[in-house]
Amino acid sequence: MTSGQFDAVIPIICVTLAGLVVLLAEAFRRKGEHMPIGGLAIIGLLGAGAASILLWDSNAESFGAVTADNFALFVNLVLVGVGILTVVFSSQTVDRDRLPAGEYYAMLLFAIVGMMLMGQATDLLVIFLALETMSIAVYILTGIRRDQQQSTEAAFKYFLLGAFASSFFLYGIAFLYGVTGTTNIERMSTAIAAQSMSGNPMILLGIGLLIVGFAFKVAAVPFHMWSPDAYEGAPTIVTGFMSTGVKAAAIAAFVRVFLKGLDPMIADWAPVLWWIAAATMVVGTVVGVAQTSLKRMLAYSSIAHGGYILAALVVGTDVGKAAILFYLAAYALTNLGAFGIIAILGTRERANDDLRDYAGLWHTHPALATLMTLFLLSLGGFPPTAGFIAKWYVFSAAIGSGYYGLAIIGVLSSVVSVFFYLRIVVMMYMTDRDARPIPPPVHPVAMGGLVAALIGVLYLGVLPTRLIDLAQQSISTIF
Amino acid sequence: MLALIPLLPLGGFLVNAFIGRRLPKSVSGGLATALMAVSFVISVMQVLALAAMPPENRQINQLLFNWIAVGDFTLDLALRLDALSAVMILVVTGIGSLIHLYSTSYMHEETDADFARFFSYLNLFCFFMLMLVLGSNVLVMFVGWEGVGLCSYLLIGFYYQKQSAADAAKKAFVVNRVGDFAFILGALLLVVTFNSLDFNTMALAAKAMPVETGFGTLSLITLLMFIGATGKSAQIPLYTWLPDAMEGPTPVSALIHAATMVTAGVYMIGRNAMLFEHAPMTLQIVAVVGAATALFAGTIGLVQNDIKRVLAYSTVSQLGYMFLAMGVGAYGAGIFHLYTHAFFKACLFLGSGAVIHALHGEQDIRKMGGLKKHIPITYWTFVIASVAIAGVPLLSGFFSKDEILFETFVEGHQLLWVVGAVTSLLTATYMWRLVHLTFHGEERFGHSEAHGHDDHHAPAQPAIQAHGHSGAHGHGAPHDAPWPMATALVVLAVGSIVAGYVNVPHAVGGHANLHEWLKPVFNATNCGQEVTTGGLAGLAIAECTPIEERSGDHTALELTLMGVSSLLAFAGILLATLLWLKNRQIPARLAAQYPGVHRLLLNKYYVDELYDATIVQPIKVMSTEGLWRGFDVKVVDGAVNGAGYLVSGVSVVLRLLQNGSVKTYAASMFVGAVAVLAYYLWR
Amino acid sequence: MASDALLFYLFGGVTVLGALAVVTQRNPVYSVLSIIASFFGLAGLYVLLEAPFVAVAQIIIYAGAIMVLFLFTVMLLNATREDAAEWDRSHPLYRPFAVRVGGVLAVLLALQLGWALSRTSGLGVPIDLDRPAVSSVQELGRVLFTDYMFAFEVTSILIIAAMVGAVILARKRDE
Amino acid sequence: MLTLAIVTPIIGAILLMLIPNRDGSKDALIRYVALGASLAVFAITLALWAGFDSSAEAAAFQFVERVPWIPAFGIDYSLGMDGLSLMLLVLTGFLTPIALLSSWESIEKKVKEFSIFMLLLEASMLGVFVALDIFLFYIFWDFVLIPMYFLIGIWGYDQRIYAAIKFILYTMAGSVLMLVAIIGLSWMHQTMTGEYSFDLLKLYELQIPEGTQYWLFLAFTLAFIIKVPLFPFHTWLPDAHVQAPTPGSVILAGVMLKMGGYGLIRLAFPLFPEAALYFAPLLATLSVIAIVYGALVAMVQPDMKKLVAYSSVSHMGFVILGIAAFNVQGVQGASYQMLAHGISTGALFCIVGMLSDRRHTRQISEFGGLKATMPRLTAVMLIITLSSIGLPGMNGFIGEFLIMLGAFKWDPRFVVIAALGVILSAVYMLWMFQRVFYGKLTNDHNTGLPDLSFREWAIVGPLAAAAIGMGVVPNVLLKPMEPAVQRLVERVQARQPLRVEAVLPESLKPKPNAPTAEKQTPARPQEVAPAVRPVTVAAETLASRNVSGGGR
Amino acid sequence: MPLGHYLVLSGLLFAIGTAGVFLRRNLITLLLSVELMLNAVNLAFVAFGRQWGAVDGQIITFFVMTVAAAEAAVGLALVIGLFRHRESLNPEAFTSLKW
Repeated sequence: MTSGQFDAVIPIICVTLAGLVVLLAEAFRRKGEHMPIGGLAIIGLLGAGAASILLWDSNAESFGAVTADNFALFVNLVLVGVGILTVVFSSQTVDRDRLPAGEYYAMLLFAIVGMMLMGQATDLLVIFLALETMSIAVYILTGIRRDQQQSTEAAFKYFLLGAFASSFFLYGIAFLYGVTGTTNIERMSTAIAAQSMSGNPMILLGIGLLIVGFAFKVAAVPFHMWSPDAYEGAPTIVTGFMSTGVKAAAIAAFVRVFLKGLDPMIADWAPVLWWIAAATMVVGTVVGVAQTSLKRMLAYSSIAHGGYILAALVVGTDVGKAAILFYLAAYALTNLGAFGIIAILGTRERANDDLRDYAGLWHTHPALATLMTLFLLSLGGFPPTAGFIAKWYVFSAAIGSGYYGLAIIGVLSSVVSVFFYLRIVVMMYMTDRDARPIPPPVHPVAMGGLVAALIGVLYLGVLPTRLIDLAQQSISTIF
Repeated sequence: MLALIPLLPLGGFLVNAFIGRRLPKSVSGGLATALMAVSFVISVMQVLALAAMPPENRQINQLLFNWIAVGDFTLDLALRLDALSAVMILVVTGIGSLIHLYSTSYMHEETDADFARFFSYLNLFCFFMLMLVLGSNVLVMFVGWEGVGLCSYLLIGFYYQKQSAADAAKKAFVVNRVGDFAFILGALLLVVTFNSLDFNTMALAAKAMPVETGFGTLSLITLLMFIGATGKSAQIPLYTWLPDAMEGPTPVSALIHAATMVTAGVYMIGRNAMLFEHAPMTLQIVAVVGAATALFAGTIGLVQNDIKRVLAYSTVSQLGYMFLAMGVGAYGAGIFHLYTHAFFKACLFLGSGAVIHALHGEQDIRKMGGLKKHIPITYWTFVIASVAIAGVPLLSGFFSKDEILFETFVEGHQLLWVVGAVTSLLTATYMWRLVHLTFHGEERFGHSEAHGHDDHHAPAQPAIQAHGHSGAHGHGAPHDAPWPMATALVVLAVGSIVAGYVNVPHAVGGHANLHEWLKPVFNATNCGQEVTTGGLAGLAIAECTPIEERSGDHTALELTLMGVSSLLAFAGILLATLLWLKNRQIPARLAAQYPGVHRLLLNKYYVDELYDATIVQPIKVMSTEGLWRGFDVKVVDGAVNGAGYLVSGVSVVLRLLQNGSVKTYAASMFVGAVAVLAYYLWR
Repeated sequence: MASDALLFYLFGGVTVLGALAVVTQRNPVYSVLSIIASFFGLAGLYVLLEAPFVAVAQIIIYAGAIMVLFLFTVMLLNATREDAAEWDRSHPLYRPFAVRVGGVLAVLLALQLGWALSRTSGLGVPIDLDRPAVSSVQELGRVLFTDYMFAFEVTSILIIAAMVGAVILARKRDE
Repeated sequence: MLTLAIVTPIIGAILLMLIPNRDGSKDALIRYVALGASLAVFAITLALWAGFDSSAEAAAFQFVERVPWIPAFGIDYSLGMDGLSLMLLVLTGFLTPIALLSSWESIEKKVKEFSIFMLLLEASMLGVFVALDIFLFYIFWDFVLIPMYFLIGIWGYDQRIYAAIKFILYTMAGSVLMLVAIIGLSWMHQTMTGEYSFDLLKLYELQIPEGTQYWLFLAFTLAFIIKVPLFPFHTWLPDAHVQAPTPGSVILAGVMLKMGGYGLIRLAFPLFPEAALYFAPLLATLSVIAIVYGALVAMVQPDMKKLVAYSSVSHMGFVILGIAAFNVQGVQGASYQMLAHGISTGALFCIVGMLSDRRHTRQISEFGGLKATMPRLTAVMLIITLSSIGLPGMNGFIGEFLIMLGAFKWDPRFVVIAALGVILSAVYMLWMFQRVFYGKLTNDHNTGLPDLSFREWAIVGPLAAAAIGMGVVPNVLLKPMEPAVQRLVERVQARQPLRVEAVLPESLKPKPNAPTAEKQTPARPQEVAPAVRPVTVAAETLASRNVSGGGR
Repeated sequence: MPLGHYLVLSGLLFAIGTAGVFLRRNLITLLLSVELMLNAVNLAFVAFGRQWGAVDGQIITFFVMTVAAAEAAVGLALVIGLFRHRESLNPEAFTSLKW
């Protein structure tokens, strides 16, 4: 296939095929037979990753609706990483929780297909479809523990609110289509730029409704309320996947739509996003303070992190865009690592995600406690971790464009967030273990994944240059 | 060579401090004493070398090393011997040696470790005192200044297990620090003014400056330095530590709190005479404070019952004298009195030590009496010293005191002269009260109850208590001082007699040798040597009269005044004899008649209590309740924790919004959507 | 033209009334039936907009298939009556609050949309003046399978995911 | 070489990680490895000292290493040191082994982790003092919090968790604003010169508008004065100090607080001279309040550690006062005071730690008359007490005097209040000393307490020796710092009016009839001291660079 | 008919859909409300498509219908799952996840 029409979708095809293969494998699996289904998924993801790397700088386009510019490929790579780590951590949890392995991995892969497509799509309709693909797969993943009411409840809440959000989103697309006559981002941008539209209520309605849709997906305040519940109810590893993959994909599409399609209107949407970003950072951290469930706490933390990313989006400069990409990568590694540990420590019966479950973890699982600490420090933005560089990048973008207010809100809320991250550390290190049963030993594969994530976090923290350069290249090619 | 003088005691300190507790007493004490003696010999040699120089450049300098160099400020650790410091080092090493000698015997009942500790402190003290007097600049002096304060602290607190001793030690240090506060400020102002702290440099620079008519820089500097001096030399208002300092072993009282350290303030003024000379207003203050202290302490001394406290107040009073002298510009007289005072006061203290020693720790003079026949050496030396301090003619005290009074009068401070004269009378009275009550009259010390029953004073020193009952020091008749103590006493008594003859005034046919000797030092203050032009400079010359040139014109007046003061001395002694030897009911009756006055005097005018009530307690309460528990915990931490609580509170409230109902969540979304749209529509 | 307006209001009325019935009925069966009625109204409007194929699809797919799925579920769960209101009055945020707020918000939203539209120029012009309608099924199919081919393929993944998911979720619990 | 200094403890930490020690059987080995690593660092710092060129003509920064790190933003891995850094490096190198030694008996659980954290802490502190890139500086600055947080939180006393969290949040709240300011600064550089840079030396040259300077200065300064800590941002300190284990307190008081002072001298003042001039009176006011306030509160503390903690507030107030004056004497004094305070407060915490190890209490009222049972400890404590109250001839005095001198040249009013600290420090320190060591042995638990062991000698001996040595020959330390301080002061003063005799009332100003010194002060007389030096009348001259190296 | 009319109608439908989310206490009715909202959007799309004289509007409605079908399938499956847990269709019965 030399520069064929399909080039840009190769990564997506890889993952889709993997999903189908996994589904088939499960279908043909005899009862009790062990099958390395996770391995198949990883192969597919690696294929997608390899394809993304090969497509680097090619700027391939397919069907007029999908592009493989560096920006999308960067997001693809992040998603591949997220996917692989999720699969790796699932190795411990799928069997333990007696999940239907084939369907589980297939859903995971389909979700990733949707996510990749969100990053790659250049047409609002495709973005919507991708969003729905991803969402439906994630709804199902959330509710996959049918034996637990919480899981189903979480899935339903997520689903219902997600459906509302989709409606808003779609309505927004409708208005934009009505104004510009196209759903293609590129053409939309040209159309808007051609005729000054900043006073047109229709386009403003469209923008507003799109903001609602995207803000819901990135769990921005006040569209965030589903996320703590969904995160808490979902199987832990799915929570990790949601908080990173979904967010990354939504942000990628957000960036493309707003900074490319609606760039001419930046003066109109930036103030709204400013407030949303600020509120997200503040509310995410503040409410996180009162949480006692680790998953919920990290859900709020995830909300707050979404706020930081939105802050970079508000800025909208090249630095801001690159910062978003860097942040996505750093955050994905860190957060997945943290959720991976929580997932590993859970049992079939309980998620073991209460703060008290972590009392004295250092004494029973020193390695896990150390890993967790480093992930939490990264989330809190301490050097020398990826989290620090990421935050610095975002604030640098904000300050560079004179958004001092956002930067200050951001740094202060990150101080507050440190409080609850440290509560976990306090529990792990400074509290004696009570009489709870000691969690099971760690699956070596999962452990390998954790260590890999940690190495990533530290690598990005100490030597971030390569990724920063990559991020800058990514945004420079398209915008 | 010069450096050896302080360094020898320092060596003694190091040896005793590090390995002293493993050495027998004879070695540790002997070493300390020997080093002091050697130091004395070297001092004598150095002074002789100094004397051999022409009077104008009588200075021996020794630069040890550059101490602090920062920017354009630089300071050497350097020593300087000139006429003034020569007097001082002789006093310090000479009397110091004697007191070391005395102590080898006096402290003999201590354990080896404590004995060595005592001598290490004593040596360290001598080191610092010598640094103080030899320092060539203000800061080196200040090192010694603080160092002696430290040693004073250590030595007062020598019996650390005794609460009163520990308290007294701390009080001494802290009160001194109050003075240091001013001293440091003065030093800083000096640096800013002269960009140097070297005494020579400052003297030269000051010479070129006019005498201040108002209250100028120099006045401020000198006033600050004088406040420093009031701390060290126990003047009003900072004198309260000195009587308490008597908690230390008696030789310490003799050395530090009589002969040397407390005179540092006087020395310091003498050292900086050229500055004070240009600040007449400060001098005025110095004189008044000195006179007031002299009188004030004298009145208190009159009623005290602790033998050492009487001497302590006497010291305060005599120091007041010295300051009076400095204040009226009679620097030579002040130094002269410092020098004679060192002899007789040391002798008195050592004598009192011998008495206490003899009585196994008894210090209350009401429980003494009739000791004359038991301890004759002590008695006679004590009497000689008392005569000397009373100002009986032909003894050392007479010459020095008299000169002060004379100079005061001549300088036109007649009122101060009256005060001085009254004090002189008081001095004679209370000293002889002490002599009578201690040595004369009936024996009031019970052999079986030799130890203190006094309510006011803490029980006798534990070390003496512990060892005093055993061996040779059993309950027997009081026995006289052993030879080392006796030697010291005798030497000092002789000194009390003859010391005054180095400075017999011209009026009585002497040559005022000490004045001649000191002249180059204080003459440096003479104005007009530098020919300056300009109105201000001319004025300076006019106002600046060389002090030392004055005497001779007033021979008659001087003789008259001498007569008056001699009379007063005799009157005082007589009065004391009447009241406390012949007719002891009178003081008791007086006390009964004026209970208020008596109580006031007995309680030292309640100054300690006043300080406690107005300064110490308010600060404590304010710090505890106001600053710590109030501001720190409530306000600052309250704000910090409050911010924390605010965040958690908001957190809890916001958290409640998350009530689990999907409808609420939807509502939140719609609120957001409506708000976003509203922003666009109503923008 | 007048008949157009008449028809528009007729179909519009049916649609809106049907929709209102959906949200006011307590019995889910009635709600489903009302929404089907509303869809018929919509189908009529699509016809008015010269999109007959969409109108047909609306009837067949929406009213015919999806709503039957709903109806089936209602029957399956045998939950024809809505639960009585059991608000937890102990909760500080007294539940009906959300309902009231929601109601107000819905009205606000409608007003906002209406106002926004009222301020947009050019909306009062009849639709069919300048541009001809494209209502041929052939053209529809051509565009769908050329320009929208990729989107069409994406829906296949979407449907697989939904299908498999629905199966997993609705399967009986014991495996 | 500087990298080596930073990396050595990290290597040590990694080595420790590799030693399996689940059951605590290898504790001894671990302690020796940790001590060895820290001693190696000390040796390196001494080697740096030996290789340091302290002449005034030498380059501003020596041992410079510069490797591009994040070139996209002009961030370099850039290290270098001048005399100021050098001294703080040596202090760090000196105190860490001592702190580790002091942990040998007080830390019994999780020795390995403890040692790892200590070494990481050391590495990051060293980094703070040598970073020439402010981004790198901030990284080290922030990282310091983490090991210290664990040290307090895991090995501390009862209230350790509260203290640890308070410590980290308090100090972080300050430093994040600095991060904003740092970024802002680099953007300003980008706007003005077209290139990104976090290079301190380049940023020094930036001409920042005065209004902007104020904000940036405040952001920087807030971070630094919280760390110092300056009144009223000091309340984390008593908690952190009291709850931290002895080695933690030693490092906290000994080195970490100095990071604040260092930051002010190195960053806040030279970067924003005009703002510094504007805010200096405010800083000075706060500092004198801190001096008196810290002392007064220290006076009434029933807990020894808390007392020492508040005394730190007071002493560090002096440091800020010297910095606020920002003339050569003031800054030199402040730097010296930082070193002196590191030594004496470190030693105080060691000794208090020893007492509390023996008695498991730090309440002063529990003690009394300890001199009878532990004379050696008492003697050392006395030396340290004296050094802490600034007895002349000891380390504390030099710093305080120079600070007061510097400040006096600037504005005597502050000094008058600051000098009260001289009185008060004697009050609280001696009071504590008296209540703990003097008097009768009243508490039975105190009888038979062992005196200093050999190991404890190894801890306090060097500290006491340093305390005295620094007082006797301060020039050894002052001299290397001089050119560095000189440069910084010139940098600031070049942009400011002379800060001399600014407020001296007219009547107190010396009459100018003394010959004003030539700018070129003649070489100082070497042997004969009294040879009259020209009297410079109260002029802190800018050009007074030829300060005579007093070497002979 | 002017485009505005269709859009107003669509807006009305959309608002009714949102109101339904709040008014009813039945999971299935909630899903129906979502369907209403999607149909409102469809109406807008078709109207806009008519306005532009292009087929895009109509085609998009097909996709929306597909999505609606998929959502309905998943939603109803979830409703069944929920019902199995609590034997209730009242959304207020499912608040085990909160705060």
